[in-house]
Amino acid sequence: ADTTTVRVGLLVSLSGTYATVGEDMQRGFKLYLDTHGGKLGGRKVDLIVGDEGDGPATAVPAAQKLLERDRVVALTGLVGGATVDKVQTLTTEKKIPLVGANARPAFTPVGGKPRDLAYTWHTSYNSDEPGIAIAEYVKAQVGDGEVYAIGPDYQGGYDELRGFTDTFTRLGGKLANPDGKTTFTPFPSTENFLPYLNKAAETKPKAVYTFYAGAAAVAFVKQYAQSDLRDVPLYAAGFLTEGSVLTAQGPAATGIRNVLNYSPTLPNPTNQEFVAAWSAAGHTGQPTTFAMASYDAAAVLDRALAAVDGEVTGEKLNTAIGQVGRIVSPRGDWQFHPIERRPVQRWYLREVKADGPVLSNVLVQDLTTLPTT
Amino acid sequence: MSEGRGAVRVDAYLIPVVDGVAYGLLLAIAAAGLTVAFGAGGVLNLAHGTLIAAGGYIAAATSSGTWPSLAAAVALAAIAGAAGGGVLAAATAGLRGRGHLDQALLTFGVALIGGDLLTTVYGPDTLRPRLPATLEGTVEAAGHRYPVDRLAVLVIAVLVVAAGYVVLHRTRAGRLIRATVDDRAMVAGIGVNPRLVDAAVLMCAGALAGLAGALSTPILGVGPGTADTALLLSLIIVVCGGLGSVPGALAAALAVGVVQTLGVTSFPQLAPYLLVGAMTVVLLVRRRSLPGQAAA
Amino acid sequence: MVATGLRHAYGYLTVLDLDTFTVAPGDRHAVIGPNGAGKSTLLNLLAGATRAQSGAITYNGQTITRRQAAWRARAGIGRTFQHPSVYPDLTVLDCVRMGGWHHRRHPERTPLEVLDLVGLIDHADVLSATLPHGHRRMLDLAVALAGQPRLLLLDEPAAGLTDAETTRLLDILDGLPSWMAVVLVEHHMDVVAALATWITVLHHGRRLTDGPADRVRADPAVAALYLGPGGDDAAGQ
Amino acid sequence: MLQVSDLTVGYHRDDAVLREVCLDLTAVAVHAIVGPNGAGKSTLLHTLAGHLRPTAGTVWCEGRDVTRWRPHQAARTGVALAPQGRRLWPSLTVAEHLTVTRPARHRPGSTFSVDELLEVFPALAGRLHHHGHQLSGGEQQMLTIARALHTAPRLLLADEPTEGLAPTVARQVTAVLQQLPQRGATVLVTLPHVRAAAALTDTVHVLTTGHLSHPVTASDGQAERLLRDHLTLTNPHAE
Amino acid sequence: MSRQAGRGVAEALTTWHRSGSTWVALGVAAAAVGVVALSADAYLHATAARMLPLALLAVSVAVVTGHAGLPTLGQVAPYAAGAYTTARLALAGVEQAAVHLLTAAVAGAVLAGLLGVVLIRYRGTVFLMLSLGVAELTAITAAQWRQVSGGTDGLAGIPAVRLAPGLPPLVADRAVLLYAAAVALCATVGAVILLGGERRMLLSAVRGNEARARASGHRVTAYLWAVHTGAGAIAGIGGALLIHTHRWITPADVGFATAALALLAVVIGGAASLPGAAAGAIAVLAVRDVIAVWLPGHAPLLLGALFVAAVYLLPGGLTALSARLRPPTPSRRPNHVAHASGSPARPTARSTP
Ligand SMILES: Nc1ncnc2c1ncn2[C@@H]1O[C@H](COP(=O)(O)OP(=O)(O)OP(=O)(O)O)[C@@H](O)[C@H]1O
Ligand SMILES: Nc1ncnc2c1ncn2[C@@H]1O[C@H](COP(=O)(O)OP(=O)(O)OP(=O)(O)O)[C@@H](O)[C@H]1O
Ligand SMILES: [Mg+2]
Ligand SMILES: [Mg+2]
Repeated sequence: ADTTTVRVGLLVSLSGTYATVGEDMQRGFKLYLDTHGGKLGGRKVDLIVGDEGDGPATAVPAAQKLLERDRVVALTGLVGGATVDKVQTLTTEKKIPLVGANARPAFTPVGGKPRDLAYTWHTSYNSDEPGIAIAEYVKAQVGDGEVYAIGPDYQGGYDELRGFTDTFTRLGGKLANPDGKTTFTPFPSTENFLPYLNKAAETKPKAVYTFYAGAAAVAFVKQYAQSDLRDVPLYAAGFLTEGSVLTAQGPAATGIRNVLNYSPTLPNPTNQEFVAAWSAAGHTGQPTTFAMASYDAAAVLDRALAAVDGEVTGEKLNTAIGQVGRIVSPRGDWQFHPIERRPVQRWYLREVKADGPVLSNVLVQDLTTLPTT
Repeated sequence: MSEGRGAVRVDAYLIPVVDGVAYGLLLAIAAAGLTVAFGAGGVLNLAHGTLIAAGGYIAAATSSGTWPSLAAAVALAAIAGAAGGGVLAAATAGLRGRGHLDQALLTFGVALIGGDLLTTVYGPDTLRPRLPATLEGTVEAAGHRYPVDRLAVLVIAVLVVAAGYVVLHRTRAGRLIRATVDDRAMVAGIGVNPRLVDAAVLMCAGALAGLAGALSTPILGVGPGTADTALLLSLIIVVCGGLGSVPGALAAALAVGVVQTLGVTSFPQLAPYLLVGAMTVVLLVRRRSLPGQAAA
Repeated sequence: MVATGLRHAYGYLTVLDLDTFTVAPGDRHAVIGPNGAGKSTLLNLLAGATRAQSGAITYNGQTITRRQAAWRARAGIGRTFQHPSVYPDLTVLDCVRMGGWHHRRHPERTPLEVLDLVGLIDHADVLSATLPHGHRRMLDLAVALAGQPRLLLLDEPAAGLTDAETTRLLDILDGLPSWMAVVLVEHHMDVVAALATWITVLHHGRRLTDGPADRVRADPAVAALYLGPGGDDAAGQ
Repeated sequence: MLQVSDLTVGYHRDDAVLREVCLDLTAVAVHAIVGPNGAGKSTLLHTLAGHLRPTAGTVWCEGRDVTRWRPHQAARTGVALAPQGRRLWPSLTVAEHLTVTRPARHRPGSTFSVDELLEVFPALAGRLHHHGHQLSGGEQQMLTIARALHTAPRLLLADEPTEGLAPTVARQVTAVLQQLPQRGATVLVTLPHVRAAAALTDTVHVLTTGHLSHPVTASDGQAERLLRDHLTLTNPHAE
Repeated sequence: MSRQAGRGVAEALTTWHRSGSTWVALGVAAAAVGVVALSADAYLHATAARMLPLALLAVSVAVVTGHAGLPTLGQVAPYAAGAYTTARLALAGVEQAAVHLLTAAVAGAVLAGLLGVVLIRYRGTVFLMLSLGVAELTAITAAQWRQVSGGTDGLAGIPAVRLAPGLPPLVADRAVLLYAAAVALCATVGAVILLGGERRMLLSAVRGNEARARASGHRVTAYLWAVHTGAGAIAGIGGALLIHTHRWITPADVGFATAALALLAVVIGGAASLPGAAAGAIAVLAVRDVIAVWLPGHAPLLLGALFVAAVYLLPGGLTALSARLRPPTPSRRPNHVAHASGSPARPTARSTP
């Protein structure tokens, strides 16, 4: 067989609610390929893109096509948690490594037995990590004041918010929400947040913590600035102001402090190259964590494929991925957690500031490294 | 002390209600086009949401924070909507007498195509037009802030609804529209070309949809999801309000608005169910005295 | 069948207010009155198409006021509609089949025989939607007859019929078994004359008068209100 | 106002309902058509009003060939149809029925004001705010005629106008139809039998299964004879 | 006498013609499945199998929409009931196909029956919107009732079904396809038989003129309720197939989008024809899941094109295609001259949104 080219499947949302994220991830991956002569591990890459759409209903057929028609040796991308949850069972059956570059769900055990994660990797993070990372900082800021927690009513929202509230309360913080439970807003149907925000204002919180993404993020930030909460500091998981939503939010977003594993203003050289290449490729705005994680997924495959000799099979590639070791990345170097199979990485506090003409998530300080080994 | 608490309690309901009314009126504008097309004109136009989205995108692309650009945005959106309505009129003209389901199939197809084109042209991001500074701001009312843009929409909505009521219920045009739905042949029999009525209805509906898009985008933004949400809410409002009745639609819109504000905050755990639940209840209890629903 | 204290109003407008209305087996009972007097409403109440707002209806000594139209039909109350009303998507024959559904095992007359009786046998296979008006009226009657009613409610069966069809109608109605009760709403006085033994005159939903056919038709009040100067003959269209 | 020559109409290509029908409506008068059920009376009227396309033959209107005109064009030139079986607008009230239709002022025509119409049909006066489907059968029939009259027709096509009307009202309608010629309007009315026609006009056409006779005088037995002949040779049950 | 005999024959012929085409369609379907199964391409098998649950859902929608005359989006409720029951059974270690299908059918029928009690009293637009409410509530409940449904992410890795206790689980794509096709065909055939002959006539009468039917003693409400409930059973079986072919489920699979696809598939197929509905569903999925993968990101565009094309090229739906090849049957009343119709309200009153 032909050992000089490999087929890689990239499954991202190109239509539907998450198309923006999908676009970014595709750009990130392609950017790595273009900056590395279209090769990964010395092999020409035949990249086959599939549309994840709005969720498993469209994603699984596409994944099946990539796996069974195109016989890819690795599958990467995947925007939605539900999608990863379903596709993961396919890739595991087919013994093809899945290198997820965005959401990583909890992989709840089915029928009592835990899920087999031998072929599942992520270059991103667990949905609850942003919250865990920022909780201590917020606690320090509010002292013994209370924090109001609000988020979207779906699995991603639960994880993101749980990460914060659990850690925050463990550190002795108190939630301003009545009955001390996070407020969840119907998703994606909620587009009018004003009533929630005014309600929240009545609890006189010292700060607000939230997580939204996409259209909801735009509406939330804009209406936050119009609500009684306007002067209350807003902390958030970085997606609230990540990427294109920031331009839509405009000035209303300035001053929001948020946490993420990446900021385009990170000083390390790899990042500077990355950002330069990004704008050189003619993409508007600054690179996002989505693009960066996908870029890293390419890097992982690059190193792993280099380690495979002869014909590339799913098994060989998977073992190789297990041994890639340290990855040099725009977010700062990281490596896979031996059991968790996701990056052990630093988390950063960022603030939305005018950076020249455009708004940007400017690095404020390092927070912590997660997951702790 | 006790007085203070009293004040709090009043606000606790006052502000959400005000907001509910404003939001409801916003929805009323969104539904206005569908009331004309489906409620009065009998065309089940599932492309309504897409027309709204189109209006929104156009407004977002045109309005640059100055008053003239805002005016231009609104006008352009309405015109584009009317054009879209014209296309739909041409498309559905051949389907007369083939029942609502075929219309649904066609307009849904058009909606999908239109949606795809919109995202191809404007990209998948959520857009929001820049407004003149005065509109972006907020006003103080009873110790609370309230966004100016919503107040503006509130006013416009009242105008649109009033106009709609007069036209549909008080003018010959309105009667012709309803008559055409009931029995086209007899409308032709009094010297009016029913096809003209259809075209006029759909173009007005389209213009209203475009306008609605332009007005709601500054507040809610416009993105790939906009069309579906707008269509669903509009359908609920039009049907709950009783097909073809402007006062009914207005009442329904306000109800939805209040449910979506006061309701969701008062019963957070029920929030997901409230809207659809409310609609179901309304439909179940309301007497089926709609024209066209009358027992034969 | 006995109906007492029947009252029906649409909003503030009372369209029927009748102390008693009685039909006995074998009756040929005509109900006449100006347009809008409440005749069809009366039939609808008796047949159960509309629920009586007040009053009681007993049928074979059994109270059926709250019974559904379908139940009453199965109990032997058949009817025709003022606006001849058939199943548009069915052939004429199938329409009659539908009418005789509950007797399909052992019918007194097969559907085809019924069609023969009303003279539509040649149209048995045409879609009933395409029937001309007059024929649709006859078909409506056929459907009602196929149900083998014991009480037959007819709403203007002769309207829009030609002389020939009218004669046929009269033949059919004459031929009905003597135990069958018939309530006939009609504006054609010659039909009423030929058939009715008893006439009730409604006006604004109330009984203006009732009595044996010839006496009522002679009644000057009725003539003034309903027949007009010309008397019966001119009313023949 | 209309002139019909060799008109052939059918609902599907193979069988024609009307065959080579000729009819001259130029004389401003009341023309009556009688014929058995299914003869094609309604079909003829619907064709003249433009609701049906003839398969052959021509319709002339003041020298213009209007065979293929559409219903609204027919209506604008002054042809009004009061169809059989009502056809009201359920979602319009009686009052709206009479206001949505416009008497066209610009042309001579038998203009009836709403008040006049309510005089002719007092029953409607009490029902102005009822919807089309909330009327009694007879009231619907009245409204159908009233609606047609309100368009100030020059040619009124009335399909069995007295069906379902109480004798008094029926007589009133007859009277109105008889007035129309004085108001400059032609009337073409279909009736189920000759007696009714005789009450209206002296010349009737007999339509038997698609064939239209020449005008005959209603009073002498001619028309009856035509009909009876036809009946006896079609279905023996008649007598 | 002879006249009647002749008519008898004519009738027999027409009825045979009507149902005949249905059987032909079913035969073609079976053949198609056979061909697919014979090919060596596992991807093809998996794809085909994945289409069958929606096809069955569409059949059940066609029963309610086409035969009862009630356009519905609500059949996803029994569909969901069937699916989650099956999933829970499988996760609890019960893996026999027969058990799954039976319980799913019962669950679907029961739920549809309960909903029917309320819904059946409404018609036209109001019914449609109520059924839309049902669809939305189904999805919301599925998302909220986490211990059963696994929340918004749903359930994954559901164990495969077994035909009988001894046998190995059905994992091979071809086996799954054959099994699913067999179930779907049986269910459809059952429905076709149950809705054939006199019952068909009965329902079309009820659709055409309810007042008349009641006046002839027909229990209209009871008929409609029975149809609705039966359709629920079919939807339930469809739900079971969803689990058997996918082995995962999310609330989105039982929500409005699915309901809409099913209803539109029915329109494409030609409302009253059950095989047509199934074919319509397969056409829709083929466009969305097979053709669209060659044009990533533009599935909506293609789907829309399909719908528009269907409206213009197939008036009356796929099944009308075969009808138009046949000699013309007595034509319907041309709509420009509705003077033959029932009450004046009729032209709009019965027309369904
Ligand atoms: N929509 C239709 N489709 C097919 N055939 C039709 C249609 N309407 C009427 N016909 C046929 O045309 C012929 C004439 O019908 P038409 O209604 O004109 O008769 P008519 O003279 O008006 O009868 P009536 O006195 O009962 O009203 C009838 O044989 C009828 O079957
Ligand atoms: N749905 C309704 N809503 C309101 N009023 C109604 C309704 N149906 C009938 N009416 C009124 O009730 C009255 C009686 O109607 P009904 O049909 O019984 O009269 P009728 O005696 O049959 O007259 P006709 O001889 O014209 O048929 C009429 O004046 C009519 O206006
Ligand atoms: Mg009556
Ligand atoms: Mg006629």
